[in-house]
Amino acid sequence: MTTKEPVTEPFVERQHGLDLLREMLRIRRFEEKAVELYSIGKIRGFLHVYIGEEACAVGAMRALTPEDNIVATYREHGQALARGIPMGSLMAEMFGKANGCSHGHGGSMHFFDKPRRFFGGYAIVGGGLPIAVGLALADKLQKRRALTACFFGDGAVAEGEFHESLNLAALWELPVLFLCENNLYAMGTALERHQSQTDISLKAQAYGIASEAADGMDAIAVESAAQRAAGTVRQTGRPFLLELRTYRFRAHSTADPDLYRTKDEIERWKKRDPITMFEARLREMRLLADADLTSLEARIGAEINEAVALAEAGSWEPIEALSKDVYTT
Amino acid sequence: MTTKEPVTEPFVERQHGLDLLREMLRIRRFEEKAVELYSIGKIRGFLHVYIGEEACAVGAMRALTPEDNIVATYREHGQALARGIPMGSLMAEMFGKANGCSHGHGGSMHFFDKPRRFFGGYAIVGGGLPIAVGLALADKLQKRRALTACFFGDGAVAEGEFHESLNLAALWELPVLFLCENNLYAMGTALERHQSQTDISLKAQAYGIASEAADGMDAIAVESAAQRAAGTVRQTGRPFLLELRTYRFRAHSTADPDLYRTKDEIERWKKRDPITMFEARLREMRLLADADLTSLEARIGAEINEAVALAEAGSWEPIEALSKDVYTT
Amino acid sequence: MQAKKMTYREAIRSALRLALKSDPRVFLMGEDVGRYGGAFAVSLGLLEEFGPERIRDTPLSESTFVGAGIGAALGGMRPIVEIMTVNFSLLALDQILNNAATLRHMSGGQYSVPLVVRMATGGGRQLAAQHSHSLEGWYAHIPGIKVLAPATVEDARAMLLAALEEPDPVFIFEHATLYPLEGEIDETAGPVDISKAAVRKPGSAVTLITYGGSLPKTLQAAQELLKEGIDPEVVDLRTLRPLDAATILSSVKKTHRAVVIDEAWRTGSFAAEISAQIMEGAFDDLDAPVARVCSAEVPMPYAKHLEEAALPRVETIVSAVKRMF
Amino acid sequence: MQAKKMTYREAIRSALRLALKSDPRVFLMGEDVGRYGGAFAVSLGLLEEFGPERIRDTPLSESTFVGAGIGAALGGMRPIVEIMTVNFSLLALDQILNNAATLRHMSGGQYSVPLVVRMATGGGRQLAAQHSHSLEGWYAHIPGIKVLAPATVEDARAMLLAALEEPDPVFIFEHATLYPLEGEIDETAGPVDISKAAVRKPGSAVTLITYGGSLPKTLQAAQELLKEGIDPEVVDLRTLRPLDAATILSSVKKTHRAVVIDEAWRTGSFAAEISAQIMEGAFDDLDAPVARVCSAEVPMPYAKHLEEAALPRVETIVSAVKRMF
Ligand SMILES: Cc1ncc(C[n+]2csc(CCOP(=O)(O)OP(=O)(O)O)c2C)c(N)n1
Ligand SMILES: Cc1ncc(C[n+]2csc(CCOP(=O)(O)OP(=O)(O)O)c2C)c(N)n1
Ligand SMILES: [Mg+2]
Ligand SMILES: [Mg+2]
Repeated sequence: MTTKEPVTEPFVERQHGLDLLREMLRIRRFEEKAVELYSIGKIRGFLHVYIGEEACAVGAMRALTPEDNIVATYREHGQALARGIPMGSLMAEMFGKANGCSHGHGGSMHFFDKPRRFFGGYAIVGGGLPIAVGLALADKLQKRRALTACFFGDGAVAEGEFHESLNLAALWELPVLFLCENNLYAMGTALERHQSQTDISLKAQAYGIASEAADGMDAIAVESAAQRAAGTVRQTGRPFLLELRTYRFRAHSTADPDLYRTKDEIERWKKRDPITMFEARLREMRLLADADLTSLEARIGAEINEAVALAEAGSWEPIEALSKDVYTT
Repeated sequence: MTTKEPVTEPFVERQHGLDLLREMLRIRRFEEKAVELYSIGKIRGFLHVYIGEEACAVGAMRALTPEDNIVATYREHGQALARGIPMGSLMAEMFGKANGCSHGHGGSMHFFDKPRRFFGGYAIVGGGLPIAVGLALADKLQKRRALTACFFGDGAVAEGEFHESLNLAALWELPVLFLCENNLYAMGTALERHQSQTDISLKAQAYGIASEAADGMDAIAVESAAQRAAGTVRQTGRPFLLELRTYRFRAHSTADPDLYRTKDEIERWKKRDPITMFEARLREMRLLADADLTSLEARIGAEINEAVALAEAGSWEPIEALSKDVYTT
Repeated sequence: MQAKKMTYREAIRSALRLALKSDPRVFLMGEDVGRYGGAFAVSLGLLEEFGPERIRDTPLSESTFVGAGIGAALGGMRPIVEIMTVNFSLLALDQILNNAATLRHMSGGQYSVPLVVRMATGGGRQLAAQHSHSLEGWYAHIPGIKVLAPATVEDARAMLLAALEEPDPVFIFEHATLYPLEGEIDETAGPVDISKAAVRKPGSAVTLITYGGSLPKTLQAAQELLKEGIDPEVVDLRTLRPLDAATILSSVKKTHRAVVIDEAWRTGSFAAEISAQIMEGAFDDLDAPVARVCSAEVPMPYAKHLEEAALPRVETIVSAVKRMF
Repeated sequence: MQAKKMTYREAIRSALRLALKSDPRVFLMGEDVGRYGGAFAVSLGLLEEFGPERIRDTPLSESTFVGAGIGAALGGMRPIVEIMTVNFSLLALDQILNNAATLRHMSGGQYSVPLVVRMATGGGRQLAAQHSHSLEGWYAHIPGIKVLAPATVEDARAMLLAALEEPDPVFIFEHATLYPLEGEIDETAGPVDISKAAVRKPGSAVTLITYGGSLPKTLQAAQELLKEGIDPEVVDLRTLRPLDAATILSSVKKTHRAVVIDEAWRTGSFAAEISAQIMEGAFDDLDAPVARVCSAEVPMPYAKHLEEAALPRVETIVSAVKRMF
């Protein structure tokens, strides 16, 4: 079904709420640190931060099991952390160190982690969707009971591979959970300037795929929508398109002057900051006290410091190893 | 709107009926001759015949003006003839002669005719759609009052370019008449084995494009649907998707053993032969007498003989001219 | 040794059947590989024998079914993807260059992509400008993949078996004019060593270097030249990437002359790479500059006489060689 | 002559503005060329100056907006299409090779495609394996198109103006590291002759042949070599297709030695073509085999030290030259 308006959800019990908050905060603080480290040249290349969108990865990831596969984009710090890849190996990767999750070969855009079935951040927009379809096909053929979660942005919806992949996944009845993080912009191009039909979840009908749209600024809404969606995929073995309506608070990347949207618009959205909103709700419900938050921040701060220390301590891959992993043999 | 069931149409007056019949017969006889000439090696390469689908090109072409642009596929003999490209220049092209419509460079799959704004037969499936979008963009920017008719098959609907082109045409409000000749097969792959959602006209909704489906075996139904569709495009300046439901009586190409469908299925469809059905209707209505048909066939026979003679008489491009048209300068 | 007469097409099918029988992870997907039997009838009968789960007809979605092949390989399968022809492979080139070829290195060695992609290549059938490309040279430029071009019935079978033992993506280019080629082969034979080029005809006067669809023409040219007292050695590259430079160089060091025959357009052809490597590895042994016989730099015309004029021919090979003496 | 200081980026913008002002058929389309101002800020301000009809932001649909550029050219316009980077151009390669490059020949000369496509190319910015390609050599293989690679601020402007006078498709490769490059140029100057390579530094000992992003490195290497008493001539190809072989050969005939510097992966690089053409055209003039300095054959790693190790560098150019003496 397609719901244009986000479904509103009953609220949660304490531990659950604190877990969601902690995961969102870990991402927020990690990326704030990354931006700082980028500015002093410790991190290079492209850096696409997820700040403002944390509820999407955190909420969605809770619907997945360790057996499920994940395909992400170049804006994947959030997905990687929410999936449980140690912060240190991510930070080391962004430093380009050998102890990074991709041995320094990938950087911010290309996190990989085999033990956690994290099949990578893909930097060609739309390029991850066919990979996800193939992973799901492999599972189906091997009778593995797992689904493949495929993250992509609203901009990817315009690419031909979106169309081809949804058709193939539906045609072959493959367990793919398509997760569209619709932050209303593809770089500087607003949704209404790249989509003739701006309701992305509605596009699923063209493939006979079930879909839903959820409030991507609300971790609880995302989580329960993801639970429903993942449930459907597991039950039916068919794909599902879940659109998460969210917003990017920072520029597209460290290279983006952000000229294409008004400060107003950004400020309006910041009023819906997934973390502060969620904090407020927890407080209202008396599920969160100042002390909790302080200790939470403290623990996260410590984790980040360790991560940076680990990255700093990491060694560089020897130059002789340059061509090591081009071929397996 | 989307109509799953073909709209039935009021019938026509005599001259109109005879014109439609003549155009369909011209295509049928032309291709029967082409197949014969292929078997004796006069024509080579790929030969994709349109036999059974004649009502589509003939009906649709009547909704177009000389100012409109046409983009076709490798199965374009019907479109080329219905557009009024002289039979001789088409036959000569298939012979590979210098007097062919593409100077023997294109063959059966690549007919071009500038005076008639026939922008070519495209042999990469889906490859013509972006070209059509661009032609319509050029017209819009130049304030030319014309539309671009883009023919493609059901198989092309699976390609990413279908998705990208419909989105762009709708997004930029371009006058493209997308004409999908749905003959239920992409080579040997049946519609239900290549599309998860087999109602092609319905897919237009994903782009906010108006659409309709018509009976592609009925020239009158096609013509009036095309008139409605073209009218909408001219009025609104926006694209329209017209699905023509038809069937290919012959194999996909001269190389196809046609193993993937039953004789039964083919025979059932042949009962709906667009030409014999139409003849019968004309007779019922007393609009067609045996004499008319005999003279019609006679004139077409003569036209074909002249075309073959012209092709035979045509000269070969000199080998020195091989690299002549690679660059304009 | 069970000598058996079969065509190049049947030899590929024989390897496909063996792989499908012996490895449950193997499956074949591509446009019309099932019900149609394959555009070139390579997979004819396999759907009936192995069923629709393992012989999968795909929609026209090159980028996605190739990408799905990559994903399935990551997921533990051993996919064989058929792209109907190289002309359509451009639609999948992003998946090939940016994903298949990079994943192992980019992931720091965590993931391999054991994928085999087969496609028909080449011209000579009057299919005109959009259906006659020879782009295997482009593929040979890509680190992270291997590129094979079997030119004989035996290699058609044995090189596919070898490809299926590779842990990394392998691209096999089958020249469309070779499918009907007949030969006697051992159907019980296993894979061949794809790291080695093959000397198809020993000789002393000049080294003719070629691969795939140009091998028959080159061997014919060699016979013509013999009649005229020139005894050429013919080297079939077999594998374009990684290239067996050693075999090329040792032949050239013996003959002191080389002509490269390649159906691709001359400028930027793989023949240029061969020429450059001979320059780099055997410069002092050369009695004459390495020559290239390639296709004319034009989109392929439909007309027979024009297409013939555009492609390498026995006569053009022969005269290129004679110009060296 | 109105000498004006500007960057490579601004020089392109200057040509774009001139074209948009002087020819109503000209329009620019591509991802983020409008509101964002261009991924490399090349088109910054043009939307405000020329409006959304002529500065068109496109969706992420490379194949379709390039194809639409071809169609618009057929329809009488003079489109300039910006593909953000060469890495994404693979998605449009089918439209480029099968349509843009073939239409004129395939239609028997009835239609021309006056299209200009610009894209950033190259590595060196730690963007890793999917964002660091140098594929202009592939484009130079395609008959029916022209391929330009301006390496100076002056050429960035004048070669774009020249491209807009061509009746056929022209592809312009702008190395991303050149955009901030500064130079003094004549902003009133017209197009340059794109059929000619340029000798950027005359010399006598060896010919260094390069283009685009490798020119600055090569000129630096030339200075290093001078200090060591080796005086190289530096040839900037400027146009890869059609290639100005005459300029290359006359230089090599003078210096008797050549090194080709090309950021592409070595095997199948355009450098191989240059080497082959020198072999074919100046074999007897060579005192040493032509050498190539290219990128290591690996997907580009993110880590700075690894990327540097993979790319051609001043030191590697210098040592390649010294090995020749
Ligand atoms: C095929 C392709 N074209 C262009 C780009 C350049 N680019 C990188 S991100 C991006 C915008 C993508 O937007 P979206 O999919 O909404 O993801 P978001 O960045 O908003 O998370 C573009 C155009 C690319 N990486 N790949
Ligand atoms: C991109 C691409 N892939 C594959 C082919 C090979 N091929 C030629 S026609 C065809 C089927 C097309 O079916 P459809 O679009 O329905 O047109 P029809 O032949 O039925 O008129 C295929 C697969 C091609 N020409 N282009
Ligand atoms: Mg977005
Ligand atoms: Mg069809």
